[in-house]
Amino acid sequence: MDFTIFLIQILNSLQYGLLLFLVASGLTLVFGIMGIINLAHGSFYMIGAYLAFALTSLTGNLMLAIVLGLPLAFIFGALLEWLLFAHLYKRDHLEQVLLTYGLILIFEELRSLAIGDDVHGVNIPALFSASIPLSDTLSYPVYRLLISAVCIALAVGLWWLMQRTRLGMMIRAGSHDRDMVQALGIDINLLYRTVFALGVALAALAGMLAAPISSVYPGMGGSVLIISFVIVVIGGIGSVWGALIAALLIGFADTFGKVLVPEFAGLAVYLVMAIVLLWRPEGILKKG
Amino acid sequence: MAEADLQIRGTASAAPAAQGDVLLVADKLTRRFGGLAANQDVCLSLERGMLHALLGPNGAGKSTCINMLSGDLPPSEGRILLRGQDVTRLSAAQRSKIGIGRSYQRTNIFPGFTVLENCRLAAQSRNPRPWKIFTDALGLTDTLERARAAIVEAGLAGREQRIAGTMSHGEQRQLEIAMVLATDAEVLLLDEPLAGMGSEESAQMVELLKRLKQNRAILLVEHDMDAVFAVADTITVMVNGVVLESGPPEQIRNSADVQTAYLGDGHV
Amino acid sequence: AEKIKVGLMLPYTGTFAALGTAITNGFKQYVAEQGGTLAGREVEYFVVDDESDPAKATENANKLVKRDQVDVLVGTVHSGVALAMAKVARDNKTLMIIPNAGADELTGPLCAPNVFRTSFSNWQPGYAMGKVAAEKGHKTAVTMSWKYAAGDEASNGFAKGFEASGGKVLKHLTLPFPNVEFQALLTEIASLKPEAVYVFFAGGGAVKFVKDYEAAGLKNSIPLYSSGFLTDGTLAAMGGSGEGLLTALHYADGLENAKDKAFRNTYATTYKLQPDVYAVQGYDAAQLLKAGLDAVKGGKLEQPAMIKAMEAATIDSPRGAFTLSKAHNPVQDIYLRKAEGQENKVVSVAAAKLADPARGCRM
Amino acid sequence: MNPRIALVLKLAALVGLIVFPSFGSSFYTEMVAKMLILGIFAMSLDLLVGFTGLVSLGHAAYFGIAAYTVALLTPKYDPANFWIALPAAVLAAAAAAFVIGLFVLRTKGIYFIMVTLAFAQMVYFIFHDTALGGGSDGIYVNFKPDATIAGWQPFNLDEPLQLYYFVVAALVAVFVFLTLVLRSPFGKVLVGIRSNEHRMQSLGYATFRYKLAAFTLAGGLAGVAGFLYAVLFGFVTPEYLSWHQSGNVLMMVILGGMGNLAGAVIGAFAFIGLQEMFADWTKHWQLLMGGVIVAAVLFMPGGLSALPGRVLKKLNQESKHG
Amino acid sequence: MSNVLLEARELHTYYGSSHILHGVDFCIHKGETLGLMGRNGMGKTTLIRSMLGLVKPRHGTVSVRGDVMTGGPTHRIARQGIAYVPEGRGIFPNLSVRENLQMAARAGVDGQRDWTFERVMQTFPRLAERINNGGGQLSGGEQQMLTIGRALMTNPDLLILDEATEGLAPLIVREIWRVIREIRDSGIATVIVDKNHAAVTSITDRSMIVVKGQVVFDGASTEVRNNPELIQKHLGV
Ligand SMILES: Nc1ncnc2c1ncn2[C@@H]1O[C@H](COP(=O)(O)OP(=O)(O)OP(=O)(O)O)[C@@H](O)[C@H]1O
Ligand SMILES: Nc1ncnc2c1ncn2[C@@H]1O[C@H](COP(=O)(O)OP(=O)(O)OP(=O)(O)O)[C@@H](O)[C@H]1O
Ligand SMILES: [Mg+2]
Ligand SMILES: [Mg+2]
Repeated sequence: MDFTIFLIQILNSLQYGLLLFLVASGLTLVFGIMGIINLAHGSFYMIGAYLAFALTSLTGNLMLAIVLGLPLAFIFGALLEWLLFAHLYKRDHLEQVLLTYGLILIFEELRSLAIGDDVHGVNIPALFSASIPLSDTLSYPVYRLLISAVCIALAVGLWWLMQRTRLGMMIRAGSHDRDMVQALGIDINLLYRTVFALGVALAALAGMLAAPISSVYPGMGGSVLIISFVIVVIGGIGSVWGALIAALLIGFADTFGKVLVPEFAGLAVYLVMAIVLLWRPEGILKKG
Repeated sequence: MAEADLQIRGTASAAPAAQGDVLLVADKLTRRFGGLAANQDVCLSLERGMLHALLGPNGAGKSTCINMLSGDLPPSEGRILLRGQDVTRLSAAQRSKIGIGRSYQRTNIFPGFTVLENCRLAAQSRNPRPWKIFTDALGLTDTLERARAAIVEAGLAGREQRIAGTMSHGEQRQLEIAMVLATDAEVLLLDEPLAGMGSEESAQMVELLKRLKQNRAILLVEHDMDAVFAVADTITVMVNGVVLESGPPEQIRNSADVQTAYLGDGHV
Repeated sequence: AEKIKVGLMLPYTGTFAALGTAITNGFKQYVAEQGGTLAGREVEYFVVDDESDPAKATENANKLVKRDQVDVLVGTVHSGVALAMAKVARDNKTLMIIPNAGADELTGPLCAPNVFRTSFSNWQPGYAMGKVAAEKGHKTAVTMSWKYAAGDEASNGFAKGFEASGGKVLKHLTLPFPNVEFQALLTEIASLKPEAVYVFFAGGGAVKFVKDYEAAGLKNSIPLYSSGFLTDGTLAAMGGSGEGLLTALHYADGLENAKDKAFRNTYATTYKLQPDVYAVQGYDAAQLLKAGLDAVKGGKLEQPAMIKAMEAATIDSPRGAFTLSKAHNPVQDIYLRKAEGQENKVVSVAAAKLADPARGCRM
Repeated sequence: MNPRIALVLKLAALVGLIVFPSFGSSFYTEMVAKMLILGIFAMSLDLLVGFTGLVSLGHAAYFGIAAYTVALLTPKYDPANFWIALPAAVLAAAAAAFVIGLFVLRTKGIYFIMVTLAFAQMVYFIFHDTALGGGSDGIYVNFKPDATIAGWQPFNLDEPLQLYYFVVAALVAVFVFLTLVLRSPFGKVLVGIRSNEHRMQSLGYATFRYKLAAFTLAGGLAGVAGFLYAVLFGFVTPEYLSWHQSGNVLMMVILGGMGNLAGAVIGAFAFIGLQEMFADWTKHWQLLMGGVIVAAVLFMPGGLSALPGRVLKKLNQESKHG
Repeated sequence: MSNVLLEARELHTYYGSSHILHGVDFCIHKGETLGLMGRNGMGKTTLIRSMLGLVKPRHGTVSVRGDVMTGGPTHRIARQGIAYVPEGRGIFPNLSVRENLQMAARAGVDGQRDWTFERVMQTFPRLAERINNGGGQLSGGEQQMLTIGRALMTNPDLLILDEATEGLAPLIVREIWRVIREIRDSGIATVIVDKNHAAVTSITDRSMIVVKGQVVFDGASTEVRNNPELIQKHLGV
């Protein structure tokens, strides 16, 4: 591998890692910080992508679709929380696993009923459709760089929200002892509804942003789900930075795995996880 | 601090005849949390038949010390000897097996089980062949008996079938003690056993401690001074991770240092 | 005459749902054209959704064979599922017609007298494309696919065709199925600088790949070739990125033969949908079955006679007439097609009367 | 429930299973065999989830490893030796569980759920991506293992009926085995770990070893199920190890009621039964299935096996008030 | 508007099928200090939790400043200026000491901000030293201080202390009693559950004794103090 190519691969790794972080961020919030295990996270991603498709066909512009779609996803999340998740906080994680597993089936089937099983594409907004030449044959799409920028902004924003605001403190407190938070005069139900909805909105945002480059297809949520789990696990539950580092690590493992050991590329990601677990069973940056 | 250090060693070596009776020795235990030294060169020795009280203001490092002795926390430096054997590297489970039992400051029980099953599990840990997978656990009669006896001793008689988690705070504190008793440990490390108990139960517990110490070595951390002075044979006072003073109850009661640091003037 | 029980085991949910539906439509269209019967027999359908889940495949096939006791199994799309079905068919000596799954093995090492295929083997379009690429003067190529049997077989076919005509495949790149992050491998391609690239992708992955290939600037510098599945049913989703792509398949838009025209018209009016290659394969499965039934007239469904007739049949397919090889795989023309708008317009015949080598078939 | 009634019900169920083939067609016999195998699988998981408190979302890995072991041990044109294939399959599954256990048991809670999932996924990719077991298309078991020893054949798995009874026997054996284990001091320790692992340690139990033992045991028993499944269907695919399979078996455990061995079997029957029923009704059966799962979580804590008790209690309360 | 802050009438509370509170009446006025006594397991904590809506009483009413709010929601009850220090501590181990305090900060019902972060630090200097530590890493007594400090951060009109001195060293206990007096003098009402009866009766105006879920005594604390038999009979000393 010559040096320029090597550098480009590093760029690819970073960029892919950031893309993964985009999906994992909502999961970190809901799963790492609120302590809810949500297998349906991938479905929210899928719903986001289909929303982007449906709204872009309607409005003709992805940016507009996102502006419309985010509140929709948020409301959807709040509704779900109210209907289903609110009843589960005091129960076992196991029941959350089950519930969300059931939801995966339901969402996938509803998607099929509503939009069908075809593959759809979403166009990159004209504004960002340019490419930057990297070598004589290769160039880099501006849109991908844009996504990376959004990711970094998101990571900083999330970190700030969780660690620096009182809201963040309340959320973290709530994951530990809901009764006590209430006894301090905080409406934990409203708080959790909001945060859960935010998590859903983040997953949907990831789906919407990724729609133009990944296209929109049935089952797209499933593959994203597990890799997001791996990221949260490697990063350490509840840590935004941990998730970011983990996402980048996975980005590297996957990119170089494909190039250097294609036979085992599927395993590379999990090997990284195994090694991290040996070294730090609680993840790279575990929060108390 | 150096003096206190010497003093403890002094007691240990001054009575070589009692050597066999020294069960547990903490030798210059140090534990650091980041920059904070929660314990610094702490020396203690526990003898059979004696109750050694460990006092100190909140955050002095008493629980940390117990945690190191019980194996819940590895010490940063120092050694722990049980009957002369170095046990510093043993895990909590291993230490429990060879006779170090402890209770927790924050109640630590099996909330979903009955009181009896809580104690039965504690007693079962002394079962010589725990891996036999085809024997009926409830058929181990000596285990069951030991559990029942511990329940009675801790003042929970008649409540064997209560689900532990549904008992009041004070009752759970009693169960906490019953479980250590059921393990039949020779060395008892009790972290604030009286906390949360009512006055009546406290009084009973003091009587229990007096009986227990006859053939065991006990380390007692407790903020209830009446109780401490009623049962302690030796008292060590810690402040900010170091031993401030150690000696018989009278000496401690009258020590000016201890009064300013811990008891406050005019106490007792 | 006693009626014939047809077991349709196809995907009606999940990723391949649209394909399963098209195959069913094609099959039923032919039966309808015959007046609702096949060789004068009433057709009774037993339908099972295989969900493209190999873990349930044996059981689903058993449902049709043991519970419903169908005379013929028709299915399916997913190769893994088809392999499990074929085993059930062989174990129970049930006639089976495969209307899509392209695994080479099915008509290779695992061929059986009672198993037929009306679609293709993965090797076929790959081989044809390899030949064409070499004829276009390319000396070196890189192949790329998901790491699964179909991808490997197609790439293998391409390599055979390409190298037989003097080209050289520099490297076969793979990524785990269904991973769609292609950037690393696109970079790798750019660094290898081959004269041509051959890929095997389908569905959502195909759309993403073609878009990424263009976005990486490779579309203009290194020509991209593929089996037809890359652009079948995906051109709309690709936006403009697919325009002009060359692919090889046993069916194409604009074939302009009478049979095809008639087929398309009827299909479009019946189902309010444009037919595709899957519909054709389903249609031909029904034709093949009819050929077998013709041999036993109105009498008992004697398998040896049916098999013999089916082996000898010439199927008048919308794709152009074809016969079956010894291993029961179509011997057919593979077309070179070019993506124009939403269509894969036929350019030429890439390989005429191409037969799968059927390595390992002992029959 | 009254233990005596429970025993009578269990025996009645067993009798039902024994006479079933004389009534059901061969297809349904095979379906029941499948449910029984999944019942074994679910019981093995229940040992972890219901008793030890280890929620594994990757249990299909051990099931699949055993299935692949049979497939790989079966020559193309001959049957494998039963007396080698079964132990090999179970050992392979147990060994994998042991090794993976060394990693995953270092984690706890939510973490454990994810990590087991991820490791199972890793094993999935080993079979899916490498040439080892026929890749994504799977691999046939052309002949069922042969149990002949020294010319004598105690049973013939090629015979569907014998295979069925073999499965019934396996289920009973696993059930009895697990019941004994759970009654033993070892079993009590597992339940204690579920309740409060830290306290178990301070009581002198080396909990990691106990958990590892349980994990390995559960893996081995899942291997028994995997072996039978491969033998029954004669085909092995990576999907046997997929996370959906892990999710499904978890669902069976919960549906039946955690911490109840018979419940696990009931759960397997209910889950597959519902699936078959819905699939016959509509192609959108997943929607119904999802709905049932969601409803079960919300309205049926304790699962099916707790249902009679809850209904009785409700009735009691009402009669008291009335 | 009367000056009753929190009132309960005829409370019956069950855990599952076990009947814990058998018709308890309770009331506390503005600025009043009330001691709640009883042996282990008599229902003191249950009474408090029932009034706060943390357990739902099956019969009876709870009113806060005259509004009936039986069964919660807890956060609305707390918003009426009631702060709770639970037994066995309720700190958030995953938050630092600073965060534990900050998250609870709020102005009182009348907008008062008497208790600030700084004032809590002054009251519990030990906490100031451990300010960036995780809550879970504090010693038992430090956690207790943190819980009290956190309750004060909400600037309550009524402070409920359930075994607030458990696990505190004698010096600190005395300090806590001093703080409680200070709190009382500043007009904040307090409910104190503590096993140190002497301290409770000397600091409070009124005392209640609970036996098996029933109130057996409700009257002036001086009466309890001067009546050792009462203590002997119901509290067993
Ligand atoms: N895991 C930890 N990380 C950081 N600091 C810790 C940790 N555990 C304890 N500490 C600190 O070490 C000091 C000693 O704690 P320890 O629990 O031993 O006190 P203690 O003497 O038992 O006090 P108390 O009487 O209040 O229980 C405290 O200041 C505490 O904050
Ligand atoms: N969650 C629960 N489920 C069932 N019973 C409970 C539960 N919590 C408490 N109880 C029972 O209710 C009774 C009253 O308990 P409560 O905690 O109110 O007592 P308390 O007076 O506060 O005692 P203590 O001084 O020990 O804290 C006790 O008998 C206890 O066993
Ligand atoms: Mg302590
Ligand atoms: Mg209480």
